[in-house]
Amino acid sequence: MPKLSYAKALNRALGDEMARDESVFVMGEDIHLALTQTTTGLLDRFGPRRVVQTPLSEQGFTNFATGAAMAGRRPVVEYQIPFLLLLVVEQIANQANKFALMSGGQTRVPVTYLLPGTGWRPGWGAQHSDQPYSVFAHLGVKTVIPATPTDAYGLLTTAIRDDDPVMVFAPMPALGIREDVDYADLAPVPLGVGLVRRSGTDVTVVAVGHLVHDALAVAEELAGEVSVEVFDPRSLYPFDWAGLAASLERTGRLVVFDDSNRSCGLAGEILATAAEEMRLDAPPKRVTRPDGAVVIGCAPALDLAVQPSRAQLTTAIRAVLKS
Amino acid sequence: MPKLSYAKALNRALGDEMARDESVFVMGEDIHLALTQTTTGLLDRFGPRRVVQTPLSEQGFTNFATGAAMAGRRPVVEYQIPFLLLLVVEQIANQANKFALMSGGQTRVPVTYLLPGTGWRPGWGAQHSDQPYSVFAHLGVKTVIPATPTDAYGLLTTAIRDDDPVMVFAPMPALGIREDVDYADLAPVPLGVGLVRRSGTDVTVVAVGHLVHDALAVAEELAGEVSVEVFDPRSLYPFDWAGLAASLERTGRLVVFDDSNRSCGLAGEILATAAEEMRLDAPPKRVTRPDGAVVIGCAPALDLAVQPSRAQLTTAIRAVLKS
Amino acid sequence: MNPAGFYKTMRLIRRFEERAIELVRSGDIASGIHPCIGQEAVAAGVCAALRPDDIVLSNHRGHGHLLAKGSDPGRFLAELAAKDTGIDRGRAGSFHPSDFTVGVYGASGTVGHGAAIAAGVAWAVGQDSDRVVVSFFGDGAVSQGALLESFNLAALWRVPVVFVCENNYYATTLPADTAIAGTVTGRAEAFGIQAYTVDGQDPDVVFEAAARAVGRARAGGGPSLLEFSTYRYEGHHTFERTMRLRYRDEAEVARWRARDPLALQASRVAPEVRERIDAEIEALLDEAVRYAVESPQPDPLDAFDHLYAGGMPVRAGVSHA
Amino acid sequence: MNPAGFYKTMRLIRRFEERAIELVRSGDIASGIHPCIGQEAVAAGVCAALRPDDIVLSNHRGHGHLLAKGSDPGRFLAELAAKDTGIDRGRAGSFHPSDFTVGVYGASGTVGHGAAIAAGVAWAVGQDSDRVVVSFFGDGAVSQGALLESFNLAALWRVPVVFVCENNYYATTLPADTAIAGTVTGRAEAFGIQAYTVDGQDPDVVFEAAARAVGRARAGGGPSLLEFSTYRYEGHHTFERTMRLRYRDEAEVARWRARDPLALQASRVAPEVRERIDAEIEALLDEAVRYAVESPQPDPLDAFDHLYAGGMPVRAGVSHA
Ligand SMILES: Cc1ncc(C[n+]2csc(CCOP(=O)(O)OP(=O)(O)O)c2C)c(N)n1
Ligand SMILES: Cc1ncc(C[n+]2csc(CCOP(=O)(O)OP(=O)(O)O)c2C)c(N)n1
Ligand SMILES: [Mg+2]
Ligand SMILES: [Mg+2]
Repeated sequence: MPKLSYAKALNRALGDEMARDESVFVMGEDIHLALTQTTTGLLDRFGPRRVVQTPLSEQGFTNFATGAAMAGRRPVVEYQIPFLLLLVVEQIANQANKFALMSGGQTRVPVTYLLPGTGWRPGWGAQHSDQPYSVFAHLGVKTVIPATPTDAYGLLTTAIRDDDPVMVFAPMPALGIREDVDYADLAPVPLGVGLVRRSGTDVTVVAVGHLVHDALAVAEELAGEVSVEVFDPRSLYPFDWAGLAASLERTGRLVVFDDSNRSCGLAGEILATAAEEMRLDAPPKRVTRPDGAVVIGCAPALDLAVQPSRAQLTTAIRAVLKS
Repeated sequence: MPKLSYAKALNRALGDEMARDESVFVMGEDIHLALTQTTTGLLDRFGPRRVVQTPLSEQGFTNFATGAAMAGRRPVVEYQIPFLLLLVVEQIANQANKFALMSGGQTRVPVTYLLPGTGWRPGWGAQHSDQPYSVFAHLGVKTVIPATPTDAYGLLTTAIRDDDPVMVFAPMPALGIREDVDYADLAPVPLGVGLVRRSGTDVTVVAVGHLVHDALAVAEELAGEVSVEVFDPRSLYPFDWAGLAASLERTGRLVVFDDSNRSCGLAGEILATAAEEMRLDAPPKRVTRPDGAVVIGCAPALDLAVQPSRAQLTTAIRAVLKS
Repeated sequence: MNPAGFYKTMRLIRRFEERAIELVRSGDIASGIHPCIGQEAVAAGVCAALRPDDIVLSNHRGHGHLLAKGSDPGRFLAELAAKDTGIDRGRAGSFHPSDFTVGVYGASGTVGHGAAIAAGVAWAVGQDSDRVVVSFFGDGAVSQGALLESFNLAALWRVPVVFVCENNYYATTLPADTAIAGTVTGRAEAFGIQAYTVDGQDPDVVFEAAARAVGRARAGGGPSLLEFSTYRYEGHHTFERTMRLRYRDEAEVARWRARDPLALQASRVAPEVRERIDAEIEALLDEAVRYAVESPQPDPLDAFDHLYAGGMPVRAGVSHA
Repeated sequence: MNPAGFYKTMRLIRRFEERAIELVRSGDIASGIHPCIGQEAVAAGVCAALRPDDIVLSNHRGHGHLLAKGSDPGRFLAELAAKDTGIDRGRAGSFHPSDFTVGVYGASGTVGHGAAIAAGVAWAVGQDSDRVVVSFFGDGAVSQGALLESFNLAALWRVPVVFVCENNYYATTLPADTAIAGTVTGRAEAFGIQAYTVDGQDPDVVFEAAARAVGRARAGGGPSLLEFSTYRYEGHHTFERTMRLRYRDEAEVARWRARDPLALQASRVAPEVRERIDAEIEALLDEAVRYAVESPQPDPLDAFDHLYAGGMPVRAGVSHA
């Protein structure tokens, strides 16, 4: 079976959808030369009308995509750097995401916002290292974060076909991940359906995005000592609450492993919902970035100190089992 | 004792700080005629160099304030409508809030962002009814939300004197609230210090902003049946975790009453932290807006259906006591 | 368009808003409205230059745009009253109305941002049709960077959009001359967009300018900007009636009232024709008001309709029992 | 400034970056850098027109700005290597350097947004001094709405800021002529800002234009924009060396290499003076590299320093036991 990288999976999904549906097009910065690799080969295949390279006008082209979507297109808007999303929170959450509602159902806004490379980039500074997915999950914008090439393909495909705005976060550390796949098996992955990546009986670890792989590694390491179930939600909003509840029915213990800031982040939401509604035999724990936006992005020593680590996960798993 | 309204308290705090410290100035839209009442009388007292009326350029003037702050001023930036904050998330959270850090402590950015009138305004449409405070608490920007005129005065004063960016949310339904005060008692209120507004022994209700008053009313109504402690955090980031823990030590039961969206909102954070670290004798509950941004802001019947209500709080309190 | 046609459109807009203001007073329209009284010639003249399949992006002061484009006054008034029978099922109200049946694709409340949406619509429809898009905005919008970004995109990609700035000289209470360095047209010209300042009180003049710009866009000549000088006779929003805001002096208001576009157009129509039109409109609006007032409120159980495609369920704000 | 002075500044910038690129290759500078090699005359000429107490807002391609304004090469290189001895204690790296001791107030990574920050600084300092602020940005920035908003504010309020656009004809891989409808200077002129396009490869020409604009601002004449045509000889960022990105043709690069500002300035300085300067700079940079490489990494325990005033504590990312 051929090896498919995560970045290549995004590229393949985009190309397949553009071939399948003429209304799909992609816009963004430096996409003619495919700086992020998402658009590799697409300019040659589909031409500049469907691979639309933009000036540095994120607000303008985000709204532009909203308009194109209301006129029947399915834009995929790429942002090079995660903080660019913070420039367009209003355009996405308060405009694109509300037009269908405000029209009383007369229109829909099927835009996909693609973020190839979120989170820490070593050395790239404090402004380039954020993971703002919790913001969009809070504001009610459909949000997915695939962990594997197969899911990158499947979730991007679903996002493009979905009739609402959908954010696709592709974490930086995941882009290079490779997987053996049969191309024929690549298929849309539904929103709101998580996956048990490893079954276990003692504790459920919910791991988000690239951290799924770290969680699996920790689970393997601890295999003799504790049976860890690893749950990958895949989509953050909507979230697979039923899937999580089923896992907690089995284990009764919860640790969330999430690369967002602690306060009001996704991990907090998961802990809160579990505490409200699910079986919990011990206080749950989370392993996240600290409060505040503190990934400095220059000195690795400083940065690693403020990102969730395998060691912290290991400690948290052990602690949650003791209580 | 004179009656002081919440809106007037903001106005008074701003005027007092401008009189006290020449580096304080205010900028925003329609502030010469004091459309929001925050700046009433200030143009006459301090002139147009310290009451700077701006064009509709929120991003531009937000960055402008950052620059003025780095040059030694203490800008208070007013936004007329809550969604305007979503236009400047990047400028506040990724620029203003990071410059001190990125300078290695060479500079500070003491800007206050003032939102007089957040949340639902009957009839004002889906784009004008948000409560985005959880977004800023997540991104690490200091955030306060006073419930009373005294706290409006005290927290705005503290925000202006603080050496970091601080968001001041003044919820629409709170603006008209009046309180008997002795002006001599008005004083800065520290960040991160909550207040037990009513003591109780059976359940802690954490209520945010204007909902403090609704929570007190419900507590009073239920007085014969259950002893409700009402905790007003006052500042959302930093949060008074010790104060909350102390209250839960007494009651062991928790309901959070919060006007933000449920997913990844402030209430979720409070539930999560309590579940992780505090005494909880029963599963906690929250009463919030639903997931997603759905306050349509046109038909009151629709809007009221998606905002947290006293009736819901009452039900939640009873439910949390039964379990 | 013939004089009676313009008169009819403008009279409809004027009376529609006057009736709406009554409904604000009676509490039937909870939001209040942003009246466009005084600016009717712009909406009437511009929309007369459009085909039915052309598209409009409106803004917060948009009642005239929808009516001139052909929206039904009854369903529109029901929308302002946030009724389930409104054009947008009461989900738009006065602030965000759209009417896709007549090509009005909505009104972003984010001042200036409709222009980029319009550019995107125009880019899309321009690829396989000769439809044209008009984007309406005020003088306040031209200081919003996102609007200027849309000028750049529209010019670069030659999209068939006509930017229409209704310069009524104030953005809420902010005088345009304290907010706009340079000129409105200069901001478009900087991007190579042809731009003209035009009298906005005479629908014939408006129509002529609009027809030229629309024709140019339709022929593939790309975007234009038209700045119409006009004036709103009412406050920024009906709430202003409850406040004492003095930002326009009375002489200025009087000068502009003397240029009332409806009076001008009335003078071009024979009295008996006018009377017939007036009567028709009054009957129409009586019926519209009745429809709006008597229509049912939306059902709270439908609060989540249209939020997500396919009716994706959302969690309530209260924890399950 | 005398020819040797310009030569010295430009040579320092050139060699500083060449040494920095070596440190990128050796892994000492983890971030990579955005080299300004080829653009040195702009930084040198503009900063020569400034007083020490004047202020600069830089951008991602900012090494030249800091060095020309007087930053210490050793502490600056230590900053690029993210060391605790760096100007910003390793919290800025190459992307966001500031040096308040020489009046560089930082570099926003948000392209175009430094201009509005600069306008705010200028507004504040302009009220009680005759200090001037320079805002550096690239051709890519002029399509960012926030930058155009800052033009409006600066013009309206006549703030003492000089906007300096280093037009190197590309924003990463994006050719300026596919991104900019109209012209760079036209975008400033639209706001009533005087704007000039000037050769950016000759420091004398740069200096002259800058001195005029700075003098105007200092005298209360308000903002200007200077667009310097220039070229970067390296890739957008050092990562480009690992990619095969063909967006500039070789003839174009060669044409601009023939106008190397450092070679031009070298030709104006006597060989023996040049040799002395070169040797001085090499010694300085040897020492700077040593300092940067040998300086300690920041201590992870200090990760929260400077995050909040007064060292406000933050919760860790792990739940307490
Ligand atoms: C980006 C933005 N800033 C501020 C507001 C608040 N606001 C709504 S309408 C308005 C005035 C707009 O003036 P103008 O564009 O001239 O239109 P007019 O009301 O005069 O028709 C303002 C400030 C907003 N809705 N959006
Ligand atoms: C608002 C914004 N959009 C995109 C980026 C990503 N980015 C960083 S530098 C750059 C190119 C900037 O080009 P230009 O302004 O011409 O400066 P140059 O690099 O040529 O000096 C881009 C696209 C960013 N940092 N900020
Ligand atoms: Mg106006
Ligand atoms: Mg460039």
